[in-house]
Amino acid sequence: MPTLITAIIKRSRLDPVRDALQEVGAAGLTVCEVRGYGRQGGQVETYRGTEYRSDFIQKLRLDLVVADELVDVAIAAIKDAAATGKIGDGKLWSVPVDRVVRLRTGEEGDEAI
Amino acid sequence: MPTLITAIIKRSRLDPVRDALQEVGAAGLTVCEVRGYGRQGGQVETYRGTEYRSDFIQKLRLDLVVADELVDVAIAAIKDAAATGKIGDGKLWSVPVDRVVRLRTGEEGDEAI
Amino acid sequence: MPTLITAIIKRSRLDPVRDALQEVGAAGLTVCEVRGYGRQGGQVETYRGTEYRSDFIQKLRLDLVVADELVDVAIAAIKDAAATGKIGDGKLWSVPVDRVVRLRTGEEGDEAI
Amino acid sequence: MGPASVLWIMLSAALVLFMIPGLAFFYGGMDHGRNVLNMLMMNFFCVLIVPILWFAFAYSLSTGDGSFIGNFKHVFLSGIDLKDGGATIATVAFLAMFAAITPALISGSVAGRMKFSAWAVFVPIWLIVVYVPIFKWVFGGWLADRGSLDFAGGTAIHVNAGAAALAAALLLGKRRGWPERTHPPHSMPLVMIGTGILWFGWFGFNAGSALAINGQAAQAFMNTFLAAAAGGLVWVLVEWIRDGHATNLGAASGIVAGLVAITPAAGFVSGVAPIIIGAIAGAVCCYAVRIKFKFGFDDALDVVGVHFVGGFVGSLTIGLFANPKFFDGEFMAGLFYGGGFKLLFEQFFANVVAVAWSFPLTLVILLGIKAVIGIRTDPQAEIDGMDIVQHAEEAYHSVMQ
Amino acid sequence: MGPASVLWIMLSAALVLFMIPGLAFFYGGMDHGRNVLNMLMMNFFCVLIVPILWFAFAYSLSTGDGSFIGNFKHVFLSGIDLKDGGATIATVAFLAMFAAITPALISGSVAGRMKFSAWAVFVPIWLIVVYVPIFKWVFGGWLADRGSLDFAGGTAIHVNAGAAALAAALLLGKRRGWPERTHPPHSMPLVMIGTGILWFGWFGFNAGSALAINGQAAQAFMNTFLAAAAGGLVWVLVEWIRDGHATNLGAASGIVAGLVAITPAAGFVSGVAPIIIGAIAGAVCCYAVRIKFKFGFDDALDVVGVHFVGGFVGSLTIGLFANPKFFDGEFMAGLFYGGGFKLLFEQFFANVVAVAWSFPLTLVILLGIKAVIGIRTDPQAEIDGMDIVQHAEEAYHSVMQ
Amino acid sequence: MGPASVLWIMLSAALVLFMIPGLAFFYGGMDHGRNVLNMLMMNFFCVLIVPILWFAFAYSLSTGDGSFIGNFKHVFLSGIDLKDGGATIATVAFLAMFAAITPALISGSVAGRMKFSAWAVFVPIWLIVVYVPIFKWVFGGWLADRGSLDFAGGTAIHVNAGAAALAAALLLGKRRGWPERTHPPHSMPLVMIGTGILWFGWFGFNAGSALAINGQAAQAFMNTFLAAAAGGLVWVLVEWIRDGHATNLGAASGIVAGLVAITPAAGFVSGVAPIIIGAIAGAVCCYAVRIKFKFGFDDALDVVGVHFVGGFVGSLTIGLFANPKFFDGEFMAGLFYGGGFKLLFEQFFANVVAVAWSFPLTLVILLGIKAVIGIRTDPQAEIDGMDIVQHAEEAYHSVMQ
Ligand SMILES: Nc1ncnc2c1ncn2[C@@H]1O[C@H](COP(=O)(O)OP(=O)(O)O)[C@@H](O)[C@H]1O
Ligand SMILES: Nc1ncnc2c1ncn2[C@@H]1O[C@H](COP(=O)(O)OP(=O)(O)O)[C@@H](O)[C@H]1O
Ligand SMILES: Nc1ncnc2c1ncn2[C@@H]1O[C@H](COP(=O)(O)OP(=O)(O)O)[C@@H](O)[C@H]1O
Repeated sequence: MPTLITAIIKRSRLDPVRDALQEVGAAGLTVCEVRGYGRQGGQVETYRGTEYRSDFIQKLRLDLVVADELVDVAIAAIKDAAATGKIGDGKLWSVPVDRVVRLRTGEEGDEAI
Repeated sequence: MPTLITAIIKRSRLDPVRDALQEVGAAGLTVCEVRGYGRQGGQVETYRGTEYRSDFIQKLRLDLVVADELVDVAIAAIKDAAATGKIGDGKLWSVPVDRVVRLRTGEEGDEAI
Repeated sequence: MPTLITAIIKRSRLDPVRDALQEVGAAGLTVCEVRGYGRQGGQVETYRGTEYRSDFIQKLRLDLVVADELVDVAIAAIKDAAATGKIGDGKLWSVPVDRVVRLRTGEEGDEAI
Repeated sequence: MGPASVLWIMLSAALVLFMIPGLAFFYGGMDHGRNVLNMLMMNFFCVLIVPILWFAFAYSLSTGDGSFIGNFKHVFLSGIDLKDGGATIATVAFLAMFAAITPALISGSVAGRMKFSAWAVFVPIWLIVVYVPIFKWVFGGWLADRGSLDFAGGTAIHVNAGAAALAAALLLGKRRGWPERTHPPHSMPLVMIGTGILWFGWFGFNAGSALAINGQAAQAFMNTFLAAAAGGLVWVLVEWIRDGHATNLGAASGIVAGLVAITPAAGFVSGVAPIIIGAIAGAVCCYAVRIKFKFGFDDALDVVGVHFVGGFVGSLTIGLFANPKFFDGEFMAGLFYGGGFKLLFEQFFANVVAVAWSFPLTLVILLGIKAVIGIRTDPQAEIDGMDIVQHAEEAYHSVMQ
Repeated sequence: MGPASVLWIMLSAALVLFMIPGLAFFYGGMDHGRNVLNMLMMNFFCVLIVPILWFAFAYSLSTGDGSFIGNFKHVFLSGIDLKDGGATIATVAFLAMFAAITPALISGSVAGRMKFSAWAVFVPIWLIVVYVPIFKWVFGGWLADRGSLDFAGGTAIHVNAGAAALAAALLLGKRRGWPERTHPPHSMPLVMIGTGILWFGWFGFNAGSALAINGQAAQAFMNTFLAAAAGGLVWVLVEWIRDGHATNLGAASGIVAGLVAITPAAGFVSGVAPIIIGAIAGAVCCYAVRIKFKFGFDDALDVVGVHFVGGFVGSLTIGLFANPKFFDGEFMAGLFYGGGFKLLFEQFFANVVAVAWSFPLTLVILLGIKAVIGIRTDPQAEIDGMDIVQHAEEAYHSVMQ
Repeated sequence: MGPASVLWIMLSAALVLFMIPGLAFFYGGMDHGRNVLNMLMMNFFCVLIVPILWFAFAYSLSTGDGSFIGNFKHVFLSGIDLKDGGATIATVAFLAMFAAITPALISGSVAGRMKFSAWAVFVPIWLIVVYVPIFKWVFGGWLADRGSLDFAGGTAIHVNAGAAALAAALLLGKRRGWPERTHPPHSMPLVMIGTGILWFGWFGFNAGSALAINGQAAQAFMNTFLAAAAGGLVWVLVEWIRDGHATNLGAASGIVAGLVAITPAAGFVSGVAPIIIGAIAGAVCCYAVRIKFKFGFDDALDVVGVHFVGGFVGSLTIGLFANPKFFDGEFMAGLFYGGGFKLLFEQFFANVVAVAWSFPLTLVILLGIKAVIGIRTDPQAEIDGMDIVQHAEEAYHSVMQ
């Protein structure tokens, strides 16, 4: 059964993560600009001399559906490429998927990924 | 059990897909601007005479929770309305959902959709 | 097993919801600007004297992974904080999650949340 | 001509040049975010090609003794020197800006579907075939001789460009999804930046058309100011009463409508007339922008509703308000100043002539271009965006890129 | 008056007009993305309604022999002709721009919560009741007769508008969530576009106030330039030392603070004085923008901290630096130029008078409007955005629309 | 000097000031969305610090009898009064704007990686060490005495700044990811706003350099207009033919290239020459912006490709087209006007001298700053964005904030 992997990563890690995924054969993915709230805390900005904390930090969200056998390697690849070791590197979670369809052809399942 | 259908579609297919979904009775949905990476490859742009490939193509992400009995028709409706037959039409996947809540009323399950 | 809660809320309810979640101990979350289509209908705008309906209303999408024991309180907290009682307050759904990883450390499961 | 007048003409030329980016932002902000660069490019292109043509021969063709067309005496500005302290050179530059902005006005009606190559061919041909003759007739030819008045280009510029815009919109056909789908402005701040620049530059456009610094220039300045304010105010009030909301786009559109309407009249009217002219234009154009829905032509950014209608209305009002006594001028008086209907008729006639020349010839030019290279983009450009398909660039790039 | 002077006044009028969109972008960029159009509209509205009133009777009321108020001799500009080569007409237009921008300044303090209908009623009433008398006193009435100086509107414009802004902020109350939540500028580039236009236009504002092209105009130009630079530089340095960062908004605010402060002094000081004045304004305003947190009034975009404080400080510095010898002028000398404390006192007195007139009357006007139609939007507008609720439009539309 | 000339110089000064925000938007739009404020700040900073220095002593050092350097006679503008009707004061302000924009030009090459503190130190030092001497030599020193010509700053400004930009790019090194990753402009509309302002302001830059209102000013105006149009047109045509697309950035770049190239020549050439000069610049610069890829120096926004190359080319063309007869002027004739190769050589020589002074001294200054406080930001700033790390602010804030 294919699995949906969702990863929240730092803005600057997109290219390495994409390259790493490509290498392990998980080429398709969808990216979205998001803002994250977590231990990292916000970033401090100033506004006319008043400091304030912008609570939500820019992150990227990656969604990719991968075939069952690729899940572990894909997760490992993301982990390696996304980690900088500093707080705020992000989270990853995976969810099993019922159906996957390629809209162009109607193919389903692993074919569709 | 309700199901979450996520579809990545071309920017220009939003109106047809929404209409098709409405026809089959799946009226609520949430849209998000995303960028996709897949077989389609990127689009070629120029910057002061230098061509470069913008790897990520603008797509829309649709999320809709539908009642069990609607899943197949909804997917079929999306498939029909989103497909142009050209590469890059996008993907669709579905995930079973534990709970659905309408925040306004607290209704749960199929009532909440 | 951790659960992924996704909530679509009104733009103005972000701060209350975040505060409510923090109080129940669900501190991490990821936010995304989305547009929603539902019973609320669109908002009416004018363009050179022509009224038109902008079908999709700005909403925020919150994704948070929470440990099993927190799911119910987290959902209750969101429900309380997001509801204004007016149409368009939004939806919430939850999906069980296979794996969660903190990218920085590689921790998995509840540790990673 | 004194140095202050030379300065004024030069400065006015710079102000009119600045209007072209202003127009580009006004239009570009109103257009869809994936077509904005195409819109900007259509406008900027005018100010790249037209100056060269103007210098080469269009200026010469637009001036001189003839009643219908000029001559080739000043091709490449030959025969023009600096002995007059730069007055002629400054005037040539000033007029070049007018020539550049006129085709730019048309771009608003063809937004979102015209091939850029077709536009690039259209502009120079249209300039020579349509603009140059009308300019000559109105500012120093047979229409002027009959007594019709056009201070800064109501007939020669706005009505002319508006008629051409109608022809182009008809020939190009509707955009995909029009009129069912409304395309709201992708960036209203950009529209307002354009509006601010346009108003600022229009002082050069109108007051500069006195071609000297004198009382007429000052009155034209005042008129430009008052008409724009009145146009914006009335448009906003109409909206407020009719729709329940006063909008920014309404204010901007009304300002432009007022400016368009006062353009032909700026150096001929005085007192409360500019306010009346601006107010009429604001009210009329506020309704005229809906005509396109009635008749089903996709004049995307309302060149017809604002420039054609506003220019025509403004031009007619000269027939009512022209006040030669105030200016100590030798032009006919309007109806309200004891001149009878004569001027009103000439105003009407001159504009009809401009339309009768501009509309069919624009059709012919575009049909010719259509036959050779086509005028409409392939449908994919309308879907993916004119910017990426036609210019291989996108207006905005996010952090992901 | 020579043609060059007429030209200079006209040009300055155009520059001041251009400042109004500039101010709109400066404020609009700082405001939240869902309130930006409301901000723009409040500013543009001033330049739609004020010119009409100015033409109709406000100009006439602001000028003439009286010491307290003008008369109705020039209503609808009657009696004004072009025999002076346009000098009077140009001056009327120039002054109209001042009248338009002054209420616009106030809009910054009421951002994000004032009913647009209330604003639309407030502007004309405030213009007549508050602006016109103060203008008359300062520029040709009893305050001027006492010897107080205001070159381009420190007292009549900035202190006046700043006092009104304070009154308005107090009466309207705080925005939802203020001061716990900071609303950072939705578009700093828009703020900087506004800043650039403001600085550019301010040359017309200040140097144009010489109402002629002469040495005083040139020195006012130079002073405007130096004070803005010094204001921006000092604000940025204070930030850098205090907060560890030099910000764009700091540079922009300091430039504006310097410009505000030099406005009353521009034609009276010379040498290093403009730099000192600008520097003082930069430093003082950089701290003054925090007062609102201390006293808990929600002056949203710091009209008080920048215009009131900057204008007051600038006005007082005239009492120190006024240098009649340099200008060969007939005004009192400042303390440092042998004039003693007399001028300093008169400067203080004039500003106190302006505040004593502006602040309570603004309160009264707004209380009146509040009683009749209300002044604050319903809370939903603050949540959903002023733009959509009040104007039925949104500033930006994405590809989805 | 008549009042019209004083007015013209003042107005030109205001126009050149306006170019600095224009340049900031041109560069800032091209930069990444998380570095745009840093870009704006580098430009605005120049116009905060340079005026003060200019006033204090740099003006005095730049003028006077010496052949190599001025003197301290006019420090703090001492000895300058208003007896000449403001002519000198206006000229000092005009020249101050030139001094402010020259270092600003350099900022384009160091985009995205230079410490702002280093920039803040660099600008004043560079101004005194590099700009002031070259300015003196070119406009009233030994290079001018040899007969080389520079009307508005091709050698003194564009070639000078371009050489410094190359030095800075080499010393700073490449940005992270360059050249593998292309950073497309984050906002093309902002680039086009900058372009519009630049072209508008450049009329003051070039025509104002006549330092009087006369035939030469008018011809400089016309040349500025035609060269910009030709530059933009040719760049766009080259792109169209070569790449298959005409782009907005191409049009903007070509306009700027044409403007740069005509700058030194504006008051010396006439007829078709400006079109040829603009066209050459458009074509050459369109290819020159690729040199950096070949030689591997990260001149981020193409200061070398546009300003150095455009300025050099324009400066050389004076040696071909200089036409003293047309201007009734006392300068050498170019090759095509019977002057032989003498002027061409002097033009070449003057530019080589400028490079020989600017390039190594810029290196030395930056090496000094590097040794003391460092010149490159820490890598995190390149990742997280210069705006947040260096200025603690972000350019855009969304609804979430
Ligand atoms: N429980 C969660 N559910 C969803 N997203 C989360 C959760 N916790 C963190 N995130 C996302 O991951 C990002 C990084 O998390 P954070 O706690 O700041 O640091 P770390 O990655 O080191 O744990 C956050 O900005 C947020 O977008
Ligand atoms: N495995 C995947 N997981 C998530 N999204 C995907 C995946 N593969 C493709 N996509 C999304 O679908 C879009 C279209 O996919 P693509 O491979 O380009 O063409 P096609 O739709 O014809 O298969 C991509 O741009 C991306 O957004
Ligand atoms: N079935 C659904 N699937 C996904 N999102 C939905 C669904 N129904 C509604 N939504 C989201 O919730 C928002 C609010 O829903 P709506 O029907 O307008 O009102 P209410 O929240 O009162 O039910 C919508 O704008 C949309 O974003």
